[in-house]
Amino acid sequence: MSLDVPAVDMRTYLAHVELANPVTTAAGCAGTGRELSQFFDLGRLGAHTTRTITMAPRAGRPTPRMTETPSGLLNAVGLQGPGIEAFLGRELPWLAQRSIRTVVSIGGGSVAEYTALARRLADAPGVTAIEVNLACPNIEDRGRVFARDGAASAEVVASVRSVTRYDVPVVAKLSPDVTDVVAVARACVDGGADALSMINNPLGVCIDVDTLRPALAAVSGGLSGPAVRPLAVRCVWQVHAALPGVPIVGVGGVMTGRDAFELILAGACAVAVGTALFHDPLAAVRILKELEDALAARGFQRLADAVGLAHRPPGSGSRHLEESSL
Amino acid sequence: MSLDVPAVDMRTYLAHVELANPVTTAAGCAGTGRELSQFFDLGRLGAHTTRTITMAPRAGRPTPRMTETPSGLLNAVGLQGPGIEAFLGRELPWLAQRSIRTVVSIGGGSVAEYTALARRLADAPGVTAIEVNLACPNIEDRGRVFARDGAASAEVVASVRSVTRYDVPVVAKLSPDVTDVVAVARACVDGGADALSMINNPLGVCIDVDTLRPALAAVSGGLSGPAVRPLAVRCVWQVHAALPGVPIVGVGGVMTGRDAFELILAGACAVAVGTALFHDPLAAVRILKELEDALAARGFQRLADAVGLAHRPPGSGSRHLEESSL
Amino acid sequence: MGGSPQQVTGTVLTTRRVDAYHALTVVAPGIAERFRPGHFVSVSVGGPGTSMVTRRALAVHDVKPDYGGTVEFVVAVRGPGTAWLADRRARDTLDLVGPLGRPFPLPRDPVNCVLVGGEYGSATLFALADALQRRHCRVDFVLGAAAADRVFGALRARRVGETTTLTTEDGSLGLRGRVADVLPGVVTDVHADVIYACGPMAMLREVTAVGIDFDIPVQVAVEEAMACGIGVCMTCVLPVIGDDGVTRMVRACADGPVFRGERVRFEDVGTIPFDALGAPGGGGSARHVT
Amino acid sequence: MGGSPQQVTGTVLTTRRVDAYHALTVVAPGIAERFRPGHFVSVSVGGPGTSMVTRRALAVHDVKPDYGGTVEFVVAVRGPGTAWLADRRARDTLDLVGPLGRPFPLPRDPVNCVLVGGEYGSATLFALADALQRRHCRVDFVLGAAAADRVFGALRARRVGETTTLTTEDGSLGLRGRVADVLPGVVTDVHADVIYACGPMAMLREVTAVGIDFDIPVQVAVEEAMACGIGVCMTCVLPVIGDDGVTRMVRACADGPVFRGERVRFEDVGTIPFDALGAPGGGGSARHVT
Ligand SMILES: Cc1cc2nc3c(=O)[nH]c(=O)nc-3n(C[C@H](O)[C@H](O)[C@H](O)COP(=O)(O)OP(=O)(O)OC[C@H]3O[C@@H](n4cnc5c(N)ncnc54)[C@H](O)[C@@H]3O)c2cc1C
Ligand SMILES: Cc1cc2nc3c(=O)[nH]c(=O)nc-3n(C[C@H](O)[C@H](O)[C@H](O)COP(=O)(O)OP(=O)(O)OC[C@H]3O[C@@H](n4cnc5c(N)ncnc54)[C@H](O)[C@@H]3O)c2cc1C
Ligand SMILES: Cc1cc2nc3c(=O)[nH]c(=O)nc-3n(C[C@H](O)[C@H](O)[C@H](O)COP(=O)(O)O)c2cc1C
Ligand SMILES: Cc1cc2nc3c(=O)[nH]c(=O)nc-3n(C[C@H](O)[C@H](O)[C@H](O)COP(=O)(O)O)c2cc1C
Ligand code: FES
Ligand code: FES
Repeated sequence: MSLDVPAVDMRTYLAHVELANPVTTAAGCAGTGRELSQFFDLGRLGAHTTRTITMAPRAGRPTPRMTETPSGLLNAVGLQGPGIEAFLGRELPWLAQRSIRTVVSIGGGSVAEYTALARRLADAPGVTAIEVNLACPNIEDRGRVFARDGAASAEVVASVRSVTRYDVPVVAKLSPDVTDVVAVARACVDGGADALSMINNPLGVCIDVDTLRPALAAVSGGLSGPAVRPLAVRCVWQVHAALPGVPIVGVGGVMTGRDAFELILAGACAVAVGTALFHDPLAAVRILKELEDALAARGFQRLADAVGLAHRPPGSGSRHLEESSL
Repeated sequence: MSLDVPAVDMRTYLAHVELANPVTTAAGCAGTGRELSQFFDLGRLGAHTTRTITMAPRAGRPTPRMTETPSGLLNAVGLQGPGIEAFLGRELPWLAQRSIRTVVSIGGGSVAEYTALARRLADAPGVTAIEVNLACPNIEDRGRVFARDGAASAEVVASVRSVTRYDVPVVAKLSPDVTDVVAVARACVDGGADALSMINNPLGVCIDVDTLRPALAAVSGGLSGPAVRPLAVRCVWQVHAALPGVPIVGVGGVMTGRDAFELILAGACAVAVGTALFHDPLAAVRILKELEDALAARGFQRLADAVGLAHRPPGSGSRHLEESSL
Repeated sequence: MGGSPQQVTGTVLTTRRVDAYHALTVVAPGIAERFRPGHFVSVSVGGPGTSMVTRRALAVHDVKPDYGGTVEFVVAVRGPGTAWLADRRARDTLDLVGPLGRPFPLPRDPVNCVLVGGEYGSATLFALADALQRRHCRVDFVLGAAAADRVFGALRARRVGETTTLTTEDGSLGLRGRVADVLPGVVTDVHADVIYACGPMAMLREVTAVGIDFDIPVQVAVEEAMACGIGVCMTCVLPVIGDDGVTRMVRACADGPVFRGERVRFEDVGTIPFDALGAPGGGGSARHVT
Repeated sequence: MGGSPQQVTGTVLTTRRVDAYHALTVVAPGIAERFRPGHFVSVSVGGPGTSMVTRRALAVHDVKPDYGGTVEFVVAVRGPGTAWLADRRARDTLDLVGPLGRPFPLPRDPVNCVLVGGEYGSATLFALADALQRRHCRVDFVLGAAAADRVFGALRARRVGETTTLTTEDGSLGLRGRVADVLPGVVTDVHADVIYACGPMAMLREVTAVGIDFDIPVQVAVEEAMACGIGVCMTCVLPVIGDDGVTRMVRACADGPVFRGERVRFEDVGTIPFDALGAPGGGGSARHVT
């Protein structure tokens, strides 16, 4: 930081857990942590979020798993990962030894599976928070994704909350592909979520006009990157307006400090960086610096003062988002 | 067309109405038709879609009404328009005199208003089809957007259908901001929709990090342009898979003939061009030409043979889209 | 209007820095031959693979007959699109649409005209001055900006106009203050019959107020954020009072950018005035009742 | 590996056309000094305001000590990113990350090596040849492509290798056919101890089959669509059999791009083999049961 820029207090809170700063990696976008640590010290971030950990090892989806879209990326990795045992044996200890704040993302096909995962994490050292990836198909509801159903989401969250230590916040990660994201958010909070993370990838399809077939082997995939940022900002805005006391991790298309600032002004108290890491291994630390500079340049002394500020124009009440632009 | 490229039969059908080719303008993106006709003969397109016509004149939303987003545009015009009387008096006759195939988009705040609009159109000459813009807030349901509720959408469609001449197809225009677009599509078809148009703009928000306020006066707006294309292709794919007999107008981020081809391969039999017209007044005719060339280059003799083709890989059954990339 | 607009791929002939601005001259015969003072063009920015989907509106500063017809515009870097334009070099190509909008109406008689420009808004006034002088009008300039390097065209104004008055807010050039501070004096001195103005909205409002005080017409060329520039997107609207006294939200691009100053409801720009045609709650005289 | 990868802004030193390819030499000391044969780099494409969010992976063709260290790569235009790269000129800058991936393992002893390259895949073999020759290995080349202008590096191979055999599918250069058609003859003639190969997947599969026939090791450098190149996105996977006999979906970028050919399940690329670790339905030996 240059001498003429006053330091900004970047601390933030995920419920009662203090993070040194609001920038985290996004689930599934930062590998095991080891890969990025070739480029910078992961401990400089507010937290590292793991890929979504499942009970059994998962081989994921066939390739092609990715295709580029305008200002975006469509992916269908399919939660490839080592399973909880290998995660606890090899990945978490590596992070814990380095005192890297770690948000563990979990995913399952049933309430029982999520709960079992949370139980396995309960006595593992080094778990800063649990993020419940609700974008998983519920095998007990014909594969309907939990995140699309407030009640199912709430059930998962409540169960995970009940087996998790009181000092480990449970973060519910929501999808934008719903009719009413506020209703799902409210259900999760009522179910015991200490914080919310949004957005997971909206579902997209690309067709390869040369092969005349879908570009991804899985046909559909999750859209990420700058293309989805307006959707992420909208979800954060709506949920913060409805539930102003709930901490929100803003995720979606953050490539620069300005983008992170946008989510913060909309109501996020932390920001996760996903696709940007693919383009720029140093993205997360760069974004942190840019965000700090942007805050300082506008006279903010504390990040906390900027959270949700766009809702409160000087001299007027909070504005409510209408459902349509009509 | 160059001599060595064989002509492709570009005719397509919106239900029983034949269009000379599949390229139309998207609702609200082509003004009254007069503006674009400074650049090319609108009659060369499959059809021109009007802005959404409302009962009363509408002044729309305050400015700023637009902001650019990565590969997209966020707008909140708010259906500014002259109202049905002025439309019937000044706009439709101009189009009809030039024999421009015209899809009239209508929007209202209640079933009764949609119905009244359709009635006013029933004896107007020059209406090729009626597109029901369901992305309007239902004043009888606390402003909830019709398109977010299958039953409300179906009610509108059924009522419009009942007062519309049998030879004028009713097209239901759907929004992607729903948990289950197939359910809404099915409800509309059951309600009597002859065709579906998708997607209308997903809702987005941008914050201006200098003013610390939303970039749009209306706070939220509709996202359009290439950024949303993967969402449009996904909706078309899902609905075509579920309702293969229903004609679909694909809309969303079509900038080139390849993009149009993508929607057609996913299941659209017509393609509407919106945001591209802002960038390139000649976009629609260019896209038509590029699409025809793309079809010819791949040996297609008829556009109809390409519709939905990506669902049917040679030698295998139709692939079903799963709800999640997990 | 000067005939229907064209979409052309123009080659950049020259680029130069002019104080805080970048001037680009582009070969674009189809546009040059149709140009009338007050017209603007829209430019595609970002090149192949860009994430920028909308064109940028730019006033035409100059039209010359070289190479079949060139247009020059003057760019102030504001965001990514104008930054990209400022990086263009000779021989690059630019995709232009124009001429767009309604040009300035010209008086039939040889009257005294004061041309008021703020920042790069002055750029559009020089072709106008030529046209006025060809009609034997007297032309005086009042140009202003925040600081000296943002006053555009002072030298040319001095060459072309009978008098030129300059203002800067920081006093770094001419008089300290705003154009509207000095305008009444100029209007009085030159016995102005009409004012033409182009610049920021706040300036246009103040200039219009001066015109109203002196009871002389003011023609303003407004600037509103535009997505299409050709009248189809309805994003560039502002409240303007029509001949019938009804306020409508009209398009700056296709119904303007030139308006009679006193018809523009400057105080209400950025709102839908309650009495505008079609305002929520039923504004305007033509509200339809079912 | 050759030390941790760097992100650097490199300046393009020279660009040249080489038959169907574009060769770019970029000043990138941090990368050059860490480079080992088989490494690749990833390049940001499209410039400011681009809509392309992922980097492009490129093999390093050559590393030179000039200007503190340069890397050269050879680009075949495939889509918009490589088209943009082909348009770069001297003095442009490029954002590079590298060196990435696991390099080719080098034999301890002076053995006979056949280096097989398909299309631009040959590019990666020349630094390897140098390293092998420094270890007193014999190097012979087999290079192939669809047509003459797509065979990369034939001249250099002739200069460097003991022998060089060329194939093209249309017969426009060397023997008509594919590299695998001539490879058995070369392996026999030169008493090859090991094969190194880089090129399209189909070629690598055929080359591996030859190696298996002759019971000699094959090191293949694979190509898979990559979003990150650094091992975090999991998009570039292919089924590879581990030392424990278990098939895993491993990352071409971080676990490869170099693999033992016989370990790669070429027939199953693009699928999840039913017996892979974590396959749906419970593949692999390590399936977890609750
Ligand atoms: C009739 C007219 C004439 C103009 N003439 C000139 C000129 O001669 N020289 C000059 O430097 N500028 C001129 N402008 C302003 C210029 O169009 C904007 O500065 C430019 O569009 C900003 O683009 P950007 O990418 O730098 O900024 P961004 O803020 O990133 O632009 C984002 C989007 O908003 C739109 N936008 C933002 N501000 C404006 C604005 N003020 N006017 C129109 N669109 C806007 C852009 O078109 C783009 O779609 C003129 C505007 C109008 C309407
Ligand atoms: C280890 C490795 C080394 C390579 N070395 C070279 C080389 O030396 N010269 C060369 O010309 N090409 C090389 N390639 C292939 C090159 O990366 C692709 O041709 C390029 O990414 C295509 O980008 P595009 O924008 O032209 O095409 P697009 O098809 O538009 O690319 C879209 C997206 O898909 C990815 N992608 C598509 N095809 C490939 C592919 N085959 N490999 C990796 N990513 C892909 C791109 O990264 C991008 O994200 C290499 C690939 C790998 C994995
Ligand atoms: C390749 C890839 C893999 C992802 N894997 C996961 C995952 O395992 N769990 C999860 O909750 N989200 C996952 N996500 C979603 C991201 O965490 C993030 O919510 C989304 O990509 C939007 O942020 P971005 O635009 O910054 O990438 C993944 C995204 C990508 C692109
Ligand atoms: C400025 C603007 C105005 C629009 N107005 C309407 C409208 O009046 N009625 C409607 O059904 N859709 C409207 N739309 C949505 C478009 O018709 C289209 O569904 C959407 O923009 C996606 O297509 P695109 O990406 O090609 O623009 C509008 C879109 C834009 C950008
Ligand atoms: S900018 Fe589109 S209507 Fe004026
Ligand atoms: S390209 Fe991302 S893990 Fe290999």
